[in-house]
Amino acid sequence: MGILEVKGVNKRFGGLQALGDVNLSVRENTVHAIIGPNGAGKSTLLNCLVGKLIPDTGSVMFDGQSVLGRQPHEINQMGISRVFQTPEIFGDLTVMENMMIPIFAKRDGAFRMHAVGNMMSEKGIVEAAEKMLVDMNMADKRDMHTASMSRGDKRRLEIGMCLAQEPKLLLLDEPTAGMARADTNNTIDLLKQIKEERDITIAIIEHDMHVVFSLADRITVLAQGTPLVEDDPQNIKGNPKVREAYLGETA
Amino acid sequence: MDAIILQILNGLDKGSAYALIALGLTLIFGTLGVVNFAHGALFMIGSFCAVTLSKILNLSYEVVDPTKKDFLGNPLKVKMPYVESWFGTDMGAAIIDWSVPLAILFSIPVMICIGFIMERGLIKHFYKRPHADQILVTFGLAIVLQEIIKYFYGANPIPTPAPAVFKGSFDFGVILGFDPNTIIYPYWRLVYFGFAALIIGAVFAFLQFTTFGMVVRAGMADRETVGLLGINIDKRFTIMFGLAAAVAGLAGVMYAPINSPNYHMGMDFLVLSFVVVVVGGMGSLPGAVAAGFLLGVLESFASMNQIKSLIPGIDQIIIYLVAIIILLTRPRGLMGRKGVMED
Amino acid sequence: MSKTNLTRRGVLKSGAVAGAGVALPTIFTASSAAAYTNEPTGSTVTLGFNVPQTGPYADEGADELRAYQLAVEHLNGGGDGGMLNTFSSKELKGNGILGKKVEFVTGDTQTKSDAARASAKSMIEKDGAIMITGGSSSGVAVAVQGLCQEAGVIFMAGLTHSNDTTGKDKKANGFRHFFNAYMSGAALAPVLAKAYGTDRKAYHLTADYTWGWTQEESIVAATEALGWQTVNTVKTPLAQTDFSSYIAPVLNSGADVLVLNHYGGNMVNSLTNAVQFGLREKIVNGKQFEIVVPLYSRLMARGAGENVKGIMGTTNWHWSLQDEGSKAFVKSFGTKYGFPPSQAAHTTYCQTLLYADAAQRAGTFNPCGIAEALEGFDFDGLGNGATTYRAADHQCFKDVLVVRGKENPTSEFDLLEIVEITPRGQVEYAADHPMFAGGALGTCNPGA
Amino acid sequence: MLGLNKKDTTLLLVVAILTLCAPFILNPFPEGSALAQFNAGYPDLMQRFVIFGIFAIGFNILFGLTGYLSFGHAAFLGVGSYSAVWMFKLLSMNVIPAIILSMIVSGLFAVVIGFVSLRRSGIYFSILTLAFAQMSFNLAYSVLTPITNGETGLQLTLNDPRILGMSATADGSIPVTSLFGLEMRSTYQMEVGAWLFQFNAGYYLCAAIMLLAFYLAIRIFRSPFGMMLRAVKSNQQRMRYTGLNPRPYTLAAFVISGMYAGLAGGLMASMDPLAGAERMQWTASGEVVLMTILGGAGTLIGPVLGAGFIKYFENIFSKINDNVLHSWFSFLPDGLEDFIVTIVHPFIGKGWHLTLGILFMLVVIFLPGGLVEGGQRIARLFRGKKTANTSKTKTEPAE
Repeated sequence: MGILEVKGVNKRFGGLQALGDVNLSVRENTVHAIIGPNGAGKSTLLNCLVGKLIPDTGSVMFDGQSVLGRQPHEINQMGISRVFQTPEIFGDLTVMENMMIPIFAKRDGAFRMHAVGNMMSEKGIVEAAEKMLVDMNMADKRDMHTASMSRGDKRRLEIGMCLAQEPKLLLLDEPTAGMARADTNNTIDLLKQIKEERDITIAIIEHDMHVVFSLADRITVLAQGTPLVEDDPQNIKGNPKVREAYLGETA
Repeated sequence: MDAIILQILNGLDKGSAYALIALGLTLIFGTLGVVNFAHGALFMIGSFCAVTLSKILNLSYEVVDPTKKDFLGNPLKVKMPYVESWFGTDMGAAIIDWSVPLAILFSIPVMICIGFIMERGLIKHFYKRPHADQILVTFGLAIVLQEIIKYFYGANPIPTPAPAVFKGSFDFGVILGFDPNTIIYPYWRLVYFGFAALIIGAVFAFLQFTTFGMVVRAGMADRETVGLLGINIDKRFTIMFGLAAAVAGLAGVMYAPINSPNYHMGMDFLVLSFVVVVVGGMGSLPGAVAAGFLLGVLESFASMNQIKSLIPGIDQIIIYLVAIIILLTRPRGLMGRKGVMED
Repeated sequence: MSKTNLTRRGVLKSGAVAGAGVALPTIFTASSAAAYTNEPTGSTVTLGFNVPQTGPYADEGADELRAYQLAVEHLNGGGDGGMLNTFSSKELKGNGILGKKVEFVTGDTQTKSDAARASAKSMIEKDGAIMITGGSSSGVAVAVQGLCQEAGVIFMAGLTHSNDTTGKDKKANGFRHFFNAYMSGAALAPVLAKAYGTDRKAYHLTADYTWGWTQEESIVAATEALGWQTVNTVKTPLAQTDFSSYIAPVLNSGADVLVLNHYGGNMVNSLTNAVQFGLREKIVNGKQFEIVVPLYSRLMARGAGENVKGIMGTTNWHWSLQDEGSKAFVKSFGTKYGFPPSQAAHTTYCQTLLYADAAQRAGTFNPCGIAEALEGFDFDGLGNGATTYRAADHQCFKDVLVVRGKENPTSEFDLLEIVEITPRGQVEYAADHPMFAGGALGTCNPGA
Repeated sequence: MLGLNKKDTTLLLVVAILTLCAPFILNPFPEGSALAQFNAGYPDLMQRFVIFGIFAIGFNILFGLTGYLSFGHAAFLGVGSYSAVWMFKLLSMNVIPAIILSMIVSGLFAVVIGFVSLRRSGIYFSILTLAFAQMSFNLAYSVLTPITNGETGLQLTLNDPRILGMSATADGSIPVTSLFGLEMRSTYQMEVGAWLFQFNAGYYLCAAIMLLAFYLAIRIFRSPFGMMLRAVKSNQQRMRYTGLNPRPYTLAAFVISGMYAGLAGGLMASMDPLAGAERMQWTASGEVVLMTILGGAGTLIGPVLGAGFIKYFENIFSKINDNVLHSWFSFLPDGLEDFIVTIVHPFIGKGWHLTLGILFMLVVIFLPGGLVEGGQRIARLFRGKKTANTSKTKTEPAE
């Protein structure tokens, strides 16, 4: 029984069948990659997991509870954090503030009226944020405004913000898309490090095979909205169906 | 029944003014991404083009008429327009009589010039600035423009009649088989409606069938991509601003006989036209036109006695009520696109 | 009252403590310093002219201001003296008021109650104005009148036509020279009956706010008393600019007279729209369709252009009046500014003179003394014949003009012709008339 | 001090000193001098400065922090005023219950309008708030006249019940607003040489409340709640995917700023017991937007500066007339004097709108951050390079 169980999920947009009978099981403390060619339904699937879309049929169970019909922030509070394709951070805020927000969210829930105390006097939160900055190797950027940072740094910060929530499941949506090679490698190293140091389950959608094969414990290949195959990385590499559907195309 | 037909006519006529103003506003917003609070002022300047032309045509020399006295008891100085002395009394009077339609020709170059100057001199520096800044600077500009007009023309409305041919009203009721005088409608308002339809049609045709229009439409859909294609968007934007100014100006010129122009008429229309644009959906030209007519018709219905007696004060709030209902049921107005002006 | 209410700048002007360096904070009490708000102690007295300088009534405000300046000039002995020469009271000598030179400050009401009160307050608190006058709407007049009552200065209302100003909102410190909606109705109805017959069906379009309602009530009452029927009364929003949807149903309603209870921009637009619809060419119930505008303003009539031709209404005063007072005023105003004065100008000019005269007669600037001098004051020579300021409600009673849009104007100022000068007896009413009930004058407040 | 860091404490102290000494600062020119026209130290205007300051501070909590641009905030000010005047009519002339009621009623009003309007964002939100406010204004002016007294505005009369007070004073006038017997209009006057300084009880009440409101705004800005509001402005998507629900945060900000507006309205009515419908018109809502942006949206002191700037213009420039001009320039030769008066004439008196419009444009064009940015630039000129470095790494929004 995995921590995330997707069963029989269908999603149509008008005449287009975006997802057809998707079954997926992500086991705890693994890195599970979902790959597939463009238009395979990867993003649609991801959006069904985080509450942005609601599947037409099927169930999505996380940690024994259904996520369907819940708002994104409720699903997040259940323990799913999401990293976006283009880094989504608070551009007008400083790095430190960015890091504090998820920790507040973890402690106080979706809404709490905290209108008089000074945020910098919240001892536990300031310390936790500073620790996470050190972990992310960003302590020197503590007071920078994030708008001026490089894309790699933004990605690093976003991942740090997600980790700060100590999620049970971390969803990564093409975390290296549009990155320079050096940034990509840095990100891979960071993710490897996270995988080793923390008890965390990661589901990753990725286009870049280099990234996938460096990280994944398990891979699901999606084609035309349906899972083609689910297996270990080694087996996927050799699978002719996958080659035909996907790798062949890029080769 | 006849009352309903009458109010639909009224609504279409009111709606055509709303639609024309909203059209220009949307053109500017859709292409340039600028929220132009000075658009109402452009409408007002259009009306004052009509006033100005009529003043120019009425430029006079004075002839003393000893048989009459002025208010101080001195001999009266009768004004004789130069136009009448150049073209003869009849011809001159006819030219003066037709000053509003003539003002269309006069206003187009004037408005395009004003549009160009505004865009090159001011608006262009605000493309990258936040919407709040755009609102503030164009609002400031609107105040300045209307105060300039007030300085020269005073605060009172200035009568600007339509040609005598269009006086009176047309009896629709008779055509439709009702009694005479049940459905009458002024000729000039019918002209206005036709004129508005013509302008709206022309703008749409221009955008639809010319390459220039295609680029602009593409730019409205996706500015960055068109910019990447190496097409000189800047120049086209300037032209679009001039066009939008001309549309607003023409709407104003033709409106002058309906309500005597005054310097704050732009502000009166501004809020309304914003509501129209938003109800139609930011950035959608058909949406703006549709919303203009919709709100015009609903406003007319709300002013019917039968409805007013059911809901007192409904005509005071109908526009805003409709706006609220539409925005709550259709998140982006009637035909708005996602992600426009939502941040 | 132990402490001062508003400022008393006049005291400072005496300069008694000036030069003493840092004086200790002084608490002025009513007995020790001034007898009333802004008591003038120097050689000048300051009047506050509060008129709309921005917004739709700015032109009327400008005309009011011209008249005020003219009045100040005459009071100080300049110019040709204008109506000072025709005024029945001969107290004013052209040497200011009570020997003090008249100065003035101006403010902008913006035709908003709030802004009007703010500018009136600033004139009282900062500039030491001893009286406030002006304005161009009833809302402003009532709001500022209330303020002047509290502050303890005299208020001479400008253009305000609502019954409420001297009805339910009357105040002891406020006086109105302008006529009111009741008087319009009383003067207009008989003329209408004479011109259009007593068997008429009227349709009212009324601006949906206090003034509009009182005017509608007054006209309906006056016309129905003479046999007219009222088919319908429809309220129109203040912000309305296009009245077509209100006018279109009129013909079909069986009405043969349209009464437009609108003022200012509303009036210009509704009249223009009604004429556009060709209402005046129609024959209904076998009679020529007629339009009536009960309250005329010449400045605004200009905005409606040719559409006013033949339309009847009332006005407070018109420059074509041939009495000596009007002629003198038109002459000095016309000579100075080059065009004839409006009724707004006439009203404000008269009020300034009346205030000055009352102060002169009372021998003091104390608002209570002035109010006493004005109450029940009978005079003549200011353009409307024999006139009385009634003590019971501070309303002025004088002849009312019924006018009609002129068919062949000789100039842009020559828009109205006088149909009848309704004698004052015909428009008078009891102070406790139901249309004016509900308020109390209170007692005069000198502010200290 | 007071739970603020050093910088904020300094700011608060500076503002406190400025407001307390306003009667001196705003009256720099001796009475009777030509420049006395520019004095603003009289009670009514000083009250307006701080009251509109409160209004703008509250507006800035919504707009400056969350970025939600409300075009209908004047409705709350109007509702606050009406509630306060009704309190004076029905209960007593004490300002405390009036102010409390005005905050409660406008808060409730804000809950309703906010709940509906905040379902949309961006310009759609702006238009929704505008629509609500315009509906309130139109109805208040016409159909709701029994409650609002329409065109004239709600005023006190001699017939009001005032169950805890008196309907009329012994000498037959309407009683005046007071704070436990201290009349709001009572004024102490101090003469120093040719200067006259006025210390008005109402002003000091407003000023004290404004300082409190300002202090509270600083606390909100620096609080976790304030950070969340800035997060709303910055990235709502990220917020939702961080387990935070933006809606209650924005609604809370909306209600707080609505209550600030109601407080301002209540104070206005307490200083001058009249509530006019024009207070709710869209132009009044637009005015507070202008104040905030002109002063510097998102900064602490900006909105107060903007409010002062606009009110100063409205009340001082509109009162300059040609006579005043002539007296200023009378030292010049006649021809030149007339020439200068002619040049300046369009910009003063009835032309004050023109001047204001031009100034808006100049400020927006050259000082995108509003007057605060202007101040910062001047300060930078004096302090030179040092500030340039620190400004880059500042952790908190500029003051």
